[in-house]
Amino acid sequence: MDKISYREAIREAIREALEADERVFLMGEDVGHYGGCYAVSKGLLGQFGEQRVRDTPLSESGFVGAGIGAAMGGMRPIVEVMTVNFSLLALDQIVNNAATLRHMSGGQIGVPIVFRMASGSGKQLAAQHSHSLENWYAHVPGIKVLAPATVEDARYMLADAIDDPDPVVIFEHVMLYNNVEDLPPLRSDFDAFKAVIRRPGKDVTLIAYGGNLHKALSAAEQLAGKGVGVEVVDLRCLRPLDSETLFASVRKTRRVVIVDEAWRTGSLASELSAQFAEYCLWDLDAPIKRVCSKEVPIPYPAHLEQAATPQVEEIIAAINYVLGNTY
Amino acid sequence: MDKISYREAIREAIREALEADERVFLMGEDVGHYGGCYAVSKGLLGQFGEQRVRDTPLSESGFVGAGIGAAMGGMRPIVEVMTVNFSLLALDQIVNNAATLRHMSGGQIGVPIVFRMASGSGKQLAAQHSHSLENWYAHVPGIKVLAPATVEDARYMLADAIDDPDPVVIFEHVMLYNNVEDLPPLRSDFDAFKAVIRRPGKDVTLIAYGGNLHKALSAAEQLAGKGVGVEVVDLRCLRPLDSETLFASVRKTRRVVIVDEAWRTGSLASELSAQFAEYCLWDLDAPIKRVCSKEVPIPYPAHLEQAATPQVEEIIAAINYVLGNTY
Amino acid sequence: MKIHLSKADLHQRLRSMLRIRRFEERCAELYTQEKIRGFLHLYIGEEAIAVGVIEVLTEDDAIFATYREHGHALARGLDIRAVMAEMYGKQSGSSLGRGGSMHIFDRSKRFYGGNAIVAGALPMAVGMALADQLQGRNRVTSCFFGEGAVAEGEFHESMNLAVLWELPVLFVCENNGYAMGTSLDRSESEMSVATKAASYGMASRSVDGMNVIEVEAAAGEMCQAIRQGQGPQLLECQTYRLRGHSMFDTQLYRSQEEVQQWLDKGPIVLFRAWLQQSGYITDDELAQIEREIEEELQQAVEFAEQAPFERIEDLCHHVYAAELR
Amino acid sequence: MKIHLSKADLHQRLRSMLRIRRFEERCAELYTQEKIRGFLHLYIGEEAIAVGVIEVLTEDDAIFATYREHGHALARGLDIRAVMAEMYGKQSGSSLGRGGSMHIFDRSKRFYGGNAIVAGALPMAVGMALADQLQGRNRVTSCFFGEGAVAEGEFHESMNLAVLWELPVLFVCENNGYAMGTSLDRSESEMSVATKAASYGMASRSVDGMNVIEVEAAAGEMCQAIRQGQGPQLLECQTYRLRGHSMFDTQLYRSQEEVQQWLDKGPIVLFRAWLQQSGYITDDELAQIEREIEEELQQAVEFAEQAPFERIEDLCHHVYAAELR
Ligand SMILES: Cc1ncc(C[n+]2csc(CCOP(=O)(O)OP(=O)(O)O)c2C)c(N)n1
Ligand SMILES: Cc1ncc(C[n+]2csc(CCOP(=O)(O)OP(=O)(O)O)c2C)c(N)n1
Ligand SMILES: [Mg+2]
Ligand SMILES: [Mg+2]
Repeated sequence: MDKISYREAIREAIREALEADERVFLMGEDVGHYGGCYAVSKGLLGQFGEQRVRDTPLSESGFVGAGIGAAMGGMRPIVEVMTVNFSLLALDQIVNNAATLRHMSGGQIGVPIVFRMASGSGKQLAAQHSHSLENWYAHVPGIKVLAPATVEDARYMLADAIDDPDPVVIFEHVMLYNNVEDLPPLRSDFDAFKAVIRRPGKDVTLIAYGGNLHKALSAAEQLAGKGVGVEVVDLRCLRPLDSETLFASVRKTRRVVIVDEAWRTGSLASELSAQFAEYCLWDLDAPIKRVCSKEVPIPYPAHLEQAATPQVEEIIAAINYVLGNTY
Repeated sequence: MDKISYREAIREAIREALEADERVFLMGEDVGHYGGCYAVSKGLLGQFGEQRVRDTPLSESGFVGAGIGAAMGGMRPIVEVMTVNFSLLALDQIVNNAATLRHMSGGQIGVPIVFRMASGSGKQLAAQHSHSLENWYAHVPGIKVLAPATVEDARYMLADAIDDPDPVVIFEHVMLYNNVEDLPPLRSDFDAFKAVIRRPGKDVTLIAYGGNLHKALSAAEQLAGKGVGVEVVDLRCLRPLDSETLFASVRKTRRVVIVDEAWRTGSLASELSAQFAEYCLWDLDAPIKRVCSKEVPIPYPAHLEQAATPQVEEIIAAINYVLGNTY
Repeated sequence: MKIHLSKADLHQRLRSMLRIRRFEERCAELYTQEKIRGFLHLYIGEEAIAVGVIEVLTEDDAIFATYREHGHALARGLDIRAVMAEMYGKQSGSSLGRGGSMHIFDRSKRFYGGNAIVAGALPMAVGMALADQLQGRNRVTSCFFGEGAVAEGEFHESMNLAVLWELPVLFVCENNGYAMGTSLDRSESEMSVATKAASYGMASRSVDGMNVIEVEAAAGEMCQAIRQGQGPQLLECQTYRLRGHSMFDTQLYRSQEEVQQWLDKGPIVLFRAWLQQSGYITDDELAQIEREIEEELQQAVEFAEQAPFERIEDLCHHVYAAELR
Repeated sequence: MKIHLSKADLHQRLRSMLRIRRFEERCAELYTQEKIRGFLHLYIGEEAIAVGVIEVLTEDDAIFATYREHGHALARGLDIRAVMAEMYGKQSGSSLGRGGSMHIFDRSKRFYGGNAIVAGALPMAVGMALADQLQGRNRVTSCFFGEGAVAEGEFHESMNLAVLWELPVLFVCENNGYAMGTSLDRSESEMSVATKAASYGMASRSVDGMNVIEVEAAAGEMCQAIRQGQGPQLLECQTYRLRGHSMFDTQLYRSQEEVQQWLDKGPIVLFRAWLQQSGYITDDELAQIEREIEEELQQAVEFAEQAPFERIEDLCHHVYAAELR
């Protein structure tokens, strides 16, 4: 199996989509001549030209809305909104149009579009460039939300998203782009919209997604040394939630910790916790712990950025807490 | 005690603020010559003039940002964003500037501003005009969020919001404007930022806010007839959450139902549930039930709008469920 | 410029405007009877614009409109019964009743709503035109919006994208002087549409929106230019809203005198008078048209009255193409 | 127009530009040493704009800038040590280190950032000017932004509001020809700023942003007009970014030749040469200025190196005025 980076995996997925379907095109700020703000689309302009790898002006609401219109017109746009931070300027189009048109029109008009956005913190980009707003999107009926955490998912999720007749938002965590992993061939049972158990365990369920899956896995690894069996669930699809897989794991381990880089209050971690409190309450042997970001805009200095966001030690502490191992 | 409407209560609160403080002004679409889209500011233009009751063009991001700048410049703006539905166009200013400036500037720059927005459904305004996005706002550090449900709160919360040195968002549910209730004099212990027990009860805690408080109260009333003691907690302040009051009630009743008009997935109800699952798990004698909107954009026809949003019967059913009274 | 219309054409224009007028007058009644709920924005006084512009579109062209779109829907030839049923929120409505007055859609007619966020449709119109350009289809996408929308950032971004990418869009600004209660002078620092268009390098025209023939002639020329690859065009139609913004409007912001003056300048009064004076139509023909419209309208109302509501069990349908389990 | 500057003034302008240049050259080094992290956007090549404009502002005037604001901060007279400490993320930084390169603030200097959302500061500048107008203070609010920001809806909304309400704002468009890798011709359908300004009825000027004297003269006249109540003004300064957009930029979008040509047209090269040729400055004086700047910079770096980091326990401070329990 050859190793490639998360960035390359997404690029190959986009290339494949552009080659496979005339209706697909990539559009966004600096996706073309600049090569993408995180170099994801580097080289694609040369291969596909300015029509299909389209640089846009700084007009988030405008080009996101244009993508929606193009999808209504029979295209299959991949719209890159550089980062989720800037998507705040395009939310009206995404929520009031993309997510709503099918319903408002009584099922007549679909919007088959894919929105790609970098998200998360870790690069010391400070308060306006480090948002994790996954739950804002996961809250909205009419859209689907994906968070590839592995090179494999970066490579294969896009195709499912493009095939989907409804709007799909894909969050690419900024700390993942340089990750290099083995790329397996596409599995016949690959499904972008289901959660996956990344590591089985019997003692506690640890749920994470996107940029935090790897922190969860190393926490599990460290605890394995201490004989603790941590079952790591990669959420992958943030809307619709794959509750079956989640409930099955929690019912088995009876303990759960959720990692989410978003601010804790009102996070997706809270939604998962609420579902367990409603449907698995009698299965729980411990309070549900959420390891999230502190209630503060992300600060610039490394030590404060780290302190503000979920770290392996905190995850381990939370697991020990739900296991009753209080030190 | 004289009776006044929720609409009049807000108008009087604004009038009082404009009379009391030179720095206060009201700005928004049609707040002046039209009298406010829900007639809240009717008559204020005549009393205070175009400078202090300022009509704006259709430019949500522009005038919301202008309000932020005016607050930085020493004013105390009350910015009306007609409805939360249109605030999607101003979220960048609210989240990336209003909520963040104090932190990004290391505490130097505060933004003492109040954003008023109508919200919610019930008037058959369909998918683009019926949003309940309270949890989007409650998710963001740096802002505070209020939801007056009573005429008393409509009348007195605004003053606390204006006195607050940080941005405060006030949601006015569209179905409340015509409510007429007794207006008591301002209590010495009035605090806009705390939850309040609207009706004590020993059997189950029922949490609601804004436009749904009254549904909660009537559910409680009906169940009282059946001998069930429902404790109704009016959340009032959606950020920061008054967890103490909430936990105390839940620890007493050991059962809880949360009513929230937002789509269930990712709602503020989920946040409350998660907090109970983390801090009150051993106090619970029943799963936590959330009565929220269904996962669908709000439809136009009355019967579907009703079916999509929380209703008294559902609240009663949820309470019976947590009480183990399954029929 | 002149266009040549046969007597039949002229009758058709009048009929089309009258049909919209009578439809909405009926809607206003039905609103007071609470058969129609929610927001109801009447197009009364502005009919010449939808009729004049849509007349020059082919069935391959697309239309994006606002929440004030009944006129556009009818002019586009949507089934009047389905439109009325939509007002009622019935399953036989053009959007299954889920949209109501503000969200009339008909994909088969390339009628894309029915959009209730001011300026929200402009970027979509740009994208629809982009889809045509990329797929090599010579089509026009028309996009109607009020003058109030011009202050929105989305107007700015859409104009720029349309010209930058040379997209086949006909932007139609329905300038009725008010955005709810805000008069144009209180919303725009520069009111000349030509000057605004120039700042994007966009071709533009401003016409009397009360004159259906003038609107049709201008729209015709602009669509031709677009089809010839001359890029997007902006057509401003000066008009006036003879009724309130919506059924809730108490109209504190304008005087009765002002409204009165405009009543005599309405598109139907003027056109009908001109047809009569120039002998293009007889009183009998007029009465005949009114009768036919009245009948059609009566049938539409009966259809809507009898139409079923959707089942509550189906509430969560049409959120996703394949309903999620 | 001409302005009269003494020899001392001329030296000061050169020093001010050199000071910014040397500061940023040092920052670039410190970035490769990983002392400075995150995004670092250098103003190298554009110094004449901040120096020329800010020179004409009084201490009562306000400044809003972008993420490319080091030059504006230094020209405004922020403590160079505090600015350097901010780059390091230290507690002695102008924003306690919480903001970093993109978020330099100093309320005492009415320096309002340091804003990293393109065009995000324009509405705030409009509001700041509104506060001055409402409180009867005769002040100017200056707002710097790149030509890329012109495509954003917030530019459109802000221009309209500023003129509509006759607010005292000096909008300064730093047109360096590129928005990251997107050249102006790929982002604007109409590139003349004068035409754009006209669409809002706003007074505008376009000047050579490489000529500090020309910038200062134009800014001076425009500020005077603003103080006299003539309303907002838009000043376009044509310039060029001699370095990459940020430290990550591989500059695939422009040729080395293009950059080379501009190197000789930089604001410092030109101005220094002119001063020397016209005998306004001797080599000794020049060397003296460079030495003094070097010393000051050295001290700033040492200050930043020695400055403490904020305590992790204080992480959640400064989110609200009164910290919430
Ligand atoms: C973004 C947004 N802001 C505010 C509103 C509320 N609103 C609906 S129509 C309207 C006035 C629009 O005026 P104009 O564009 O001139 O169209 P007209 O109603 O005159 O046809 C307003 C403020 C809205 N629907 N969308
Ligand atoms: C709303 C928004 N979109 C995208 C970005 C990413 N970004 C940062 S700077 C920049 C280019 C801005 O160009 P310009 O306005 O010309 O300023 P310059 O960098 O040339 O000084 C972009 C696209 C951003 N910060 N904010
Ligand atoms: Mg109008
Ligand atoms: Mg630039």
